[in-house]
Amino acid sequence: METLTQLRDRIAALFPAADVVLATNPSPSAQHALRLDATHARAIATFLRDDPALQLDQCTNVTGIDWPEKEVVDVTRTTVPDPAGGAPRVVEEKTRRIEPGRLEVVYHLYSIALSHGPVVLRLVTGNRTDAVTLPSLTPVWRSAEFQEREVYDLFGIVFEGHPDLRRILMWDGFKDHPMRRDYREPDDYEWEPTPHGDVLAKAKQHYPAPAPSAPSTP
Amino acid sequence: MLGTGILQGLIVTAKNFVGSFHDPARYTTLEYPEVKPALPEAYRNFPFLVCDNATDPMGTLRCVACQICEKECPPQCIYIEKSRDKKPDATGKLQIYPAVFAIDTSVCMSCQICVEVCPFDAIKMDQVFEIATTDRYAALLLDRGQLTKPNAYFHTIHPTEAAEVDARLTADRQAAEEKARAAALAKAKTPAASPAPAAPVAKRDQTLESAP
Amino acid sequence: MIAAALTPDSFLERLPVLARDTVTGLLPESWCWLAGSLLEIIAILAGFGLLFAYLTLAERKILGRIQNRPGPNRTGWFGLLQPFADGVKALTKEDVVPAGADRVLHFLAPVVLVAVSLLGFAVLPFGRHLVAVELDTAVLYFFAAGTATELAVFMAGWASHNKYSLLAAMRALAQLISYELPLLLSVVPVVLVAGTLSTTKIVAAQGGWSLGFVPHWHVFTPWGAAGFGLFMVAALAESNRSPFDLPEAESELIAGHLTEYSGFKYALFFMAEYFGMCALSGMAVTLFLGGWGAPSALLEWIPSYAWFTAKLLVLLLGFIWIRATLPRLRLDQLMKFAWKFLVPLTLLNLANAAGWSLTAGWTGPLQLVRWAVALSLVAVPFVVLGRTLSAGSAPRTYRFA
Amino acid sequence: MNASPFTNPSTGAHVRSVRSDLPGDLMEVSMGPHHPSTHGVFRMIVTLDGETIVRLKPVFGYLHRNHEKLAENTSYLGSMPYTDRLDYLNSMTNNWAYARAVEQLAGIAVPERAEYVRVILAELTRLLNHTCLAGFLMQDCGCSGTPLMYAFREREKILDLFESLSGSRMMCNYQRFGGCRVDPSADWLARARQLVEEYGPFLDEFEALLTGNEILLARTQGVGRLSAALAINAGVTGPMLRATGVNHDLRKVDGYGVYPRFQFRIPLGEHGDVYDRYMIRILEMRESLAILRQAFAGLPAGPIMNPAAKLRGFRPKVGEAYGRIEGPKGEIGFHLVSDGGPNPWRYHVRAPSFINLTILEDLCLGHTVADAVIILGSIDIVLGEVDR
Repeated sequence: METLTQLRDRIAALFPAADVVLATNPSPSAQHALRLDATHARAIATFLRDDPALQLDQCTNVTGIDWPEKEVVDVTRTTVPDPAGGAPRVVEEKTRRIEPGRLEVVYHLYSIALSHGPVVLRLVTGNRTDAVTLPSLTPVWRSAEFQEREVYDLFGIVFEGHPDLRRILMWDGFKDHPMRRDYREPDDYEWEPTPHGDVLAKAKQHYPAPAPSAPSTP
Repeated sequence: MLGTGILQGLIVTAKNFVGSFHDPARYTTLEYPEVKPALPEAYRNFPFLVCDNATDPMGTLRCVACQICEKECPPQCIYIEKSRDKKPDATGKLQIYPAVFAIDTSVCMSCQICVEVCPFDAIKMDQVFEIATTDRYAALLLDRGQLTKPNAYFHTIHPTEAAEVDARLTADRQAAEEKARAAALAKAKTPAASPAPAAPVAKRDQTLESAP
Repeated sequence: MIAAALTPDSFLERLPVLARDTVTGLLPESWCWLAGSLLEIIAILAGFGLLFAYLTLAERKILGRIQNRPGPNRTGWFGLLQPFADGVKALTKEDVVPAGADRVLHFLAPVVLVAVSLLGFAVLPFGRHLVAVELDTAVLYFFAAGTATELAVFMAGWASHNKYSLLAAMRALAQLISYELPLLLSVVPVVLVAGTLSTTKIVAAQGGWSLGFVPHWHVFTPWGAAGFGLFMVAALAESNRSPFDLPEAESELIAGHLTEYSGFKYALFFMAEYFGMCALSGMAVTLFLGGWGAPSALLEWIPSYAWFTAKLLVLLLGFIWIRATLPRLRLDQLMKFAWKFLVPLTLLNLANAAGWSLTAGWTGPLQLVRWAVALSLVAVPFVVLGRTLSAGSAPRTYRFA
Repeated sequence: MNASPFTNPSTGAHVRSVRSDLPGDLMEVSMGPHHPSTHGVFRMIVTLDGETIVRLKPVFGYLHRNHEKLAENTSYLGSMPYTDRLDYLNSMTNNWAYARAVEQLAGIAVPERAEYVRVILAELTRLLNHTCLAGFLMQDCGCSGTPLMYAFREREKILDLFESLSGSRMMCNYQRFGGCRVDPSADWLARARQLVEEYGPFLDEFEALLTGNEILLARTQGVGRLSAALAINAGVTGPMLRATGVNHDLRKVDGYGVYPRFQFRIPLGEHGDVYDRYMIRILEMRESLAILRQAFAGLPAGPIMNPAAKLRGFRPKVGEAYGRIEGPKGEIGFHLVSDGGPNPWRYHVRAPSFINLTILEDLCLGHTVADAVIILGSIDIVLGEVDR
């Protein structure tokens, strides 16, 4: 199989308008990824599936990742020559910027026909609140059907073009998306005398103290 | 075909019917409360705390309340409070001990990770499995007193592991003594009085305050 | 004493009749018939009630042993009190009737089922002198009474107001009606050969031995053996037993028409199933296995009802054994099996029996021809129909990579 | 007027999960979550025309405990016992898949002896799972427990082995990053070897009981056919995929662990029906026995754990990894994203049971209720893994 860089170049040549970025993976697994833009994702996915040199016919794994808003400190070092003629000074300039929150979907593609893989695709939403729509790849790989439903259920990413986008693991009336990092579970625990103080406190708060056994005077 | 497959199946069931009367490989049932299965040595159920001396369990606890197991416990079923004072451990060194050590066995999933991460061989897996109670709240929350069992008991349930642990601990102790002796020799000029180990204070077992 | 016991009509043989006569003898003449009938009814109810109780235990024990486990063994010695414990449990359980159920039909269904399944016992000759009702058209009566069980099963399924029960009711109707036909058709050759519809006369027709040890039972003729097999298969289906237990298919329909029944009503269904099984097995014994007849003249000193019971138990054991082994058929396969396999075979068997009775006079080498023709009339259609029925399904060989 | 029990108290809307207003003769039945053959708390909303299925929607999540969220709040090691509880029949392979993903993420080498032991345990697990499945499938076909009991009798023997090695029958928690927790003793290996020798005769007997049974052939052949193209596209893996004739076994394709050293064959089906799925598993068990014999013969001496692997304070570097192995039910994979912390930033399980269910409706359409039950049985699901 060609390298991911070659693949990226080939896709860029075929889809000039598409924005395909190589996302490197620093871990020893070296499973690098291609980040696609939402508008061309399905066309590129179809190409990956049907291209005779790739034949990525199996989309094994689909999952979401939540990247909440994060403060990043960028350190820029500039060397300032000392006007007095001494050694140049190194000025460290720290800029704080807010990395915007986003949701990401990861697809792991393999080829059964040619026994190679994985090719990892990533799609990123605009933010975590209102721009959470991504194209569904279920029309390309049927295996994404339940997995995209799961990502929708747990992360709240809306897949456009999915044939049956409903909650799958949580019940229909459930409101939140529990796999988001900022999800807080409701404190309606069944009361149990665990030694863990905060659970206990929560439970006490939720279940008021039992009414006194003596009848209260009016 | 034509019923031969069915006949073959009937022969197999007949063979098993007869076999169940004479072949122990076929009839494997144990009549449980009367006949108990022999537990393999590796069998694990719920954790217990090891103490070195059965007569003074609280005074000879190996646990030093380092809280590693509490942190590593996947379902977070261990609850430890450190003591304010110190007591000598098996090597005679003054150590903190757990003032409160509770395991919620209704949460514990018997994974043995607490045993693996414990650097002091203080917590081990028990083999008692008949632990049903009628009170699923308080009775399943085991406190320090209920959890502590002597090293001799550990030897009866996991003999191999216990022997290894004892050997290791003895080696450690000897190494510590060697070191202390070496240190004492180095400081030969000043005859150091050996630190008298404080007498183990018998502590009243602090049971957890159970919520209403 | 021994000599007396060896005669066919010994004291032991007449013991049940004598016991009845002793009791009725105490009463005025005009009450005798009524009291005698009541006694017979009580005897049948008690006998088969006890048989039902211990059959459930035997089934669980045998299934257990076949599956390499002990079966119930905690209640009483070897679990012998288990049926009574079950009875107490069934009686003390809450009787749940679903909100949308037809309460009257829901109540009636098990009652009707048990009542109807008991009717058949009236005409079974349990021994030389033991038949409750001596009917000239006993065989006809037996199957007519048995047919009513379908109605009860459908009532149960319909009245429960449960979709699984409804599916089961539809399955039960289709299955029971389809299997009535082969069941009846497999009996017709016996009636044809014996020339009577009376069960006692059919048993009498099977009396006697060739060479002193080969009894003249119908099962030892080619058409009789085939008829017996066909009858038993149809009986399995009629009594909703595995592999034809589609109406109460546990893995598909939860409990089918029994889904919404609990407590003693549920026990009644069970009782009816076992009564039906016993009645059909008793009929098979009567029609094909020589009824209460002993297999050899030397064994005649054992009372006839003991022989009947022994034969009955062997057949019931067969039911249990089959249940322990076989998977269940699907509804369309069940239908196909009835209409494309059993019905043609029973019809051919009828012709076979007719030919057999026409050639009764053949002797010497002709006897061999008679046997050969009759046997081939059984074997050839079995193979041909069996092959067409199972066309397309065969064990496969697999390739490896 | 009193509120009907079918009315939602907060909204007043009529609560119904199963429709009763279907046109014509159609009937909607909710099979499960309380149904004897749904292998747990699985539910199928089935629309029936008579007994023929015209629509089937699987509903699950009744056993959902957000395993992935738990893992994100636990250390890498702490998730290991949770993986036991995914597919609770196959804890050893779940452990291995997770360990493999972490080993890829952190670049941990595994000693050779540990690799062999892992193969031995994985193949024993495969035997265990396929034996159970055969028993369950026969139970779904309407056998009165007999094949299931035989299957469980043998399964118990494997579980006894697991118990005496790992301390627990089903929740083994045995594999570690960079090896295995305990070194199997010579005595244990001898017992395992004896079990392998006795397993062949058991399989012979099990096959004699049912494989040639006419009723079973009629019930399973031609039922629930799956085409190879759909199987690949729908991500179906494991014996389900191989029953359609696709030669895809990760033990060969990825060649992970020490599998390339063993000689074994991959049985392939042709029709992709229930019978093929059943038989492929039976044949796979025989191949597993061959692997086990070779593994016992080639088991090297040496350490069982990589001494460099850390048990406590394990913090892999930033990055991510997808590790997969061929579990008994199909490809079991773990996708891990590390932000450098002690807990995984993202931990995802690629559950074979879950994804194999995608094509359940396609398999069941046009068949009857009785077939749906055995089709579901032949997919081989464990709800602990489906719902996670």
